Amino acid sequence: MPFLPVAASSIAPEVDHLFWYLSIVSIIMTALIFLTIFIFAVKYRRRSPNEVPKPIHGSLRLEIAWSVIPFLVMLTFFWWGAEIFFANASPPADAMDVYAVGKQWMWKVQYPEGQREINELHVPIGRPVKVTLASEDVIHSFFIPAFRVKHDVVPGRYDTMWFTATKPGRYHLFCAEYCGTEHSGMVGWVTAMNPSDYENWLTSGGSDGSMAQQGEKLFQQMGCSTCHLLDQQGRCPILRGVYGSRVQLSDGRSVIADDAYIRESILNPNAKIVAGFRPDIMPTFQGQISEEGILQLIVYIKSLAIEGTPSAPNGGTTTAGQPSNAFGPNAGKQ
Amino acid sequence: MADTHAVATEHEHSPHLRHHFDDMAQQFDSATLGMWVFLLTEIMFFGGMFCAYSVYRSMYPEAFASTSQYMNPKFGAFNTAILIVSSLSMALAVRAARLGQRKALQLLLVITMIFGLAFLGVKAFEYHEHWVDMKVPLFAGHWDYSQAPQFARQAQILFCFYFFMTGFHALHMIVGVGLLTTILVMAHKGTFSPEYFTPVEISGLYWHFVDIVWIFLFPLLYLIGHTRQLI
Amino acid sequence: MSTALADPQLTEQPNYLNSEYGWKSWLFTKDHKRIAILYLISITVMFMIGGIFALLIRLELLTPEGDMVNSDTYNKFFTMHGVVMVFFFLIPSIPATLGNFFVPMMIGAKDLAFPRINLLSWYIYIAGAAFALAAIVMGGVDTGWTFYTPFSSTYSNTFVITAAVGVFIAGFSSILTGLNFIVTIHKMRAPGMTWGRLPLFVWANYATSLIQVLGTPVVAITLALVALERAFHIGIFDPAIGGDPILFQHMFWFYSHPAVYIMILPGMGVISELVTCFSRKGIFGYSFIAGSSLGIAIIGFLVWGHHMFVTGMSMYASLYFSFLTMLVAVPSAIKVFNWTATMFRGSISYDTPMLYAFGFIGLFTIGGLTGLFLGTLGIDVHVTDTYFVVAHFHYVMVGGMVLAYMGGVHFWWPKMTGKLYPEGWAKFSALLVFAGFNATFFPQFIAGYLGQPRRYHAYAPEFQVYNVMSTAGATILGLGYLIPLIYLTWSLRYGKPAGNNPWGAKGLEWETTSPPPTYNFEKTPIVTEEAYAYSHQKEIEVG
Amino acid sequence: MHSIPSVRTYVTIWAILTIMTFVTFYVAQIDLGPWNVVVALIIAFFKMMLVVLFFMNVKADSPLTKLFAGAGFFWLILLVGQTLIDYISRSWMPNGKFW
Repeated sequence: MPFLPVAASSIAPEVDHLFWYLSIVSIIMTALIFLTIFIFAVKYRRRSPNEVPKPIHGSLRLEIAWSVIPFLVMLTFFWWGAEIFFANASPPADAMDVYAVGKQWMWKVQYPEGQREINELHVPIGRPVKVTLASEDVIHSFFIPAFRVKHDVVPGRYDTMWFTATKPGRYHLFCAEYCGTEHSGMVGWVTAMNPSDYENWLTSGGSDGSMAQQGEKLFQQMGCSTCHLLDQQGRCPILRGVYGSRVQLSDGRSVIADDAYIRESILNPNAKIVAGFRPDIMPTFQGQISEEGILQLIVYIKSLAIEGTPSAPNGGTTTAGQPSNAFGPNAGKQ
Repeated sequence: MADTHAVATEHEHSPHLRHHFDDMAQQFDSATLGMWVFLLTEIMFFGGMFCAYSVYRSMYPEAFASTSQYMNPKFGAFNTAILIVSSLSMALAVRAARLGQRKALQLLLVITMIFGLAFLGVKAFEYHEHWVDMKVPLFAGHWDYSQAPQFARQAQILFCFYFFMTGFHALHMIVGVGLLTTILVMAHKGTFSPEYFTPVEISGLYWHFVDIVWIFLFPLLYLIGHTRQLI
Repeated sequence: MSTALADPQLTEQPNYLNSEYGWKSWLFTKDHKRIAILYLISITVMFMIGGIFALLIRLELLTPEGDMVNSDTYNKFFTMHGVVMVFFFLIPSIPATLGNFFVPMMIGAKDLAFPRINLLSWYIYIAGAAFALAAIVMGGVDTGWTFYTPFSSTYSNTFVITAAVGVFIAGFSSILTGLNFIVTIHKMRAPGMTWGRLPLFVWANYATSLIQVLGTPVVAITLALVALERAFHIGIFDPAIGGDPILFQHMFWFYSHPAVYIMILPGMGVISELVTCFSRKGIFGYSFIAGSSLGIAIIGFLVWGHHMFVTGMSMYASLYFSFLTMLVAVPSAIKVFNWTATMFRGSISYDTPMLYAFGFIGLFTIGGLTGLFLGTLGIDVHVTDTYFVVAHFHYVMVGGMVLAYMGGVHFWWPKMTGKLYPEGWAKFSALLVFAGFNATFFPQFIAGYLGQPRRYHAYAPEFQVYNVMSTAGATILGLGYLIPLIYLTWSLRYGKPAGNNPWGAKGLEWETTSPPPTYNFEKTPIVTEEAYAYSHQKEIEVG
Repeated sequence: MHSIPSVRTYVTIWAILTIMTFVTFYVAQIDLGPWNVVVALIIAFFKMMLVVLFFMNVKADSPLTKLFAGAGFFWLILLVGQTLIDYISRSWMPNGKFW
């Protein structure tokens, strides 16, 4: 009979410690209340049907004490909880990338190296893993109990979460936000492996090239390459080196070309027009490309770096230069 | 806990006094307080839409501003002025009821209703313009924003809120005109007196509230982005 | 029920039950007491419907494989359980029945301020319930009671609009009840019934009414927007055209978190009455209990974001809402401590209502404390959307609210019907409810921390042991609810006549006859002392 | 029931309201950047206060009515304000610690 979930990530013990702290305080409080009620109920039970006890109206001192002291205790809950929450908000710069797309009712996972799997996630232990989450349809939630992490996957934007696995093993992956008929079937397994096993796993099994290569293929297939020429000005902006840079827009604003920006530009090209270009040249690709495909394109565009700047040709240790916001800017916002 | 003596006050019983109230003042206070509490719920009802509107406007300021091309602030301002006049005549109607001026009350109620209907007429005309302009995203064939494709999707949201907010407001106006008709009939029958004019008072509160909603809708829907040429 | 109540042999004095006969005298009544009875019958029916769904859910979860019904059916079960229980049982339960009956009596009024609006609110409730039931009969809804977009607005193929309209309509019933209470409490108090002398049940209902009036319209418009989005295929919350699904959650929880306090505050009011009566002592810290009700009503509007910590809401908004969540726990703690202190040196009897009160204080303490787990950012990430949440809110809603409701019904039953119920059976079923409840929901805390997500039709086998416990407990709990239904109905005809004041309780409602006359009091009472002045008498007279 | 304001008071208030309507209309034609909406809302708020205080006669009404009228506005601010807390701060980036 399991009583506590396995603690298999770097933050799991922290969360558990906080949980134990709250549990102990709660148990003490509950015991205190139950015991007091029990003692009073027995000790002051009615002894004659007509008795009238003496009145006690209250005590300001007691009231203040039992308002302020619990509040101070609760502040420690708040403080500790917020600390864990914020400390784990942003992934470390050396986190490896994984991309997961939630779709009624499965998780599609892809790695920059090109592996793709469904309802399975393989990660090495001892290394931070950043998962970029996207949804094809409704809100899902990516939940790995053993790692004590969970994040909703909201359609129309990218969410990210990260963790560092610490123990090899196979752990549950759940969808925690109700998403329709087979919600309870939207489950899978996370396999945490020793780094060497992980390297073996990565290289075993055929793949159609890295994610960037798959993205490049898509770039050709969808006809992107006819206008977005790589090295000379076509009808559309050059994409080499654009990732992570500041883009001047035609209405005077400027934005950082991050994942959300590229995604929006593919799906709603007219939303942000680069200075010097006209709207309505590029058609929308909404409904023609899957979220997975968009992620491949993003990884491809990311790989198109100008020489000399850090890039992530084969994924792995991506340091795209961007401070990644765990709660990425809302699509279309800024 | 209490001695149950009678409250030793005898009132002249007005025919309008309901059995469970002690006196007319209590009945009047209850009715007006009830109306105020009802207006609280109305504020929050519109408030939900104002909230969603604010969020989207903060997200998409440019797209929202681009819609100004299709809103005619002159109509909006004209309608505001009309509503303010109707509010004035409503306030004067309540005053007349209080003073027991029956003829003046009826006249002022009629004026209020005429202005209320004029407002609805202008609104209907504007809706017609939007329909012709293809600016009704609620119906698939009546939405076209090709003039500014970069804002097309987000401008839909504004137009949806435009129709919901002004639509709910117009619905309230229609209910208000209905209320005033009832009051007018009652006034005609001589129901009201300086001792009993509660229905006039609470209808007045309602009418002014509907006016206030419009006072906010006007700048928020009609007066965005007129200083910039976005399209 | 009405025919039994209206039997002329049962009651001799003129009272609200025998003043008129026939179904018309009930369906067109403006008497707050008869409307309360109408509500009592309607919410009991809705409670049974919701309860049947609950039992079906528990049966399905007996085994980890989804083998009893298919997943669509299961999704409809939990949705209908939530919708019916939240909007058609918990929210109207105490205010519309016990509150409707006793708030006017406790303040010495002849009726609520707007009797016709009161009747109207019942009809609106019935209309809303009709829509909700129609949605069930037509084929059900599968969005969860939270109606999250874009699932509800775009992807669900079930009768979302019908159910949303039902909830929308029922909201106005709730608003009208709240409006009526606010005006009544402000304007209809008997001479001498100052704010400082109001019974705490009245304070609690006042605070509840404020939330109903201020919060309900927002959820009404939010659900209306969802229905419009579904009907017209426009994208208010649809990310495909720039809408934000998270905005729906903000607007939904703006009401639905305070709605939790709509459900629990009146229950707290009942407990204040029970603890004083069965300890025969004035309440400890009257102004703190009264003030904490208002405090909860106001701070309750500042914490809704704790439902959204993992949605991708801003980190800083999470921080803000987490902090205020800690703050809202303070008034609840104040109440628990004051009730306990009231019992100190009292004269405590173990009548059935008091057993429910003991149960309430204990279970509400657990429910409240586990709420702090969910308000704490670091822990919430792990336990949100798991059975931990399910257990937590059932501890508050069932362990708290339903226990208080049962306690209140048992407490005031003699006054409402003029009959006593069989005490032995009542005590037995109170213990059954307490035991069954804990067996049902405590294991869910563990399953939740282990990671069992909520709303799962089939689940991982290692969680089974806790689910078996839960289902076993639910059977006991169901029995605990069934027995009172039987003996209370039985008591209508065969129960011993209750005196005017069988508990020796204080309060204006106990000074009139049982059942009370149509306008409650022969003469308007004049109040000369504070609430719960048990010590002003040498001896308590019972009967 | 309170003292009855004169017709003159009502007409004066009406005149101010009408003038403010024109002011808000013309100010909207001047580019004040983000201040346009602020000015528009301030004027609308001012107009609302006039209607509430004079036409709805809250000025002479009981403190209870004032309290309820104020509460409506206050709760509206709670709804809009707390929702906007999220949207305004969503792009802020936390760097490990929250204080």
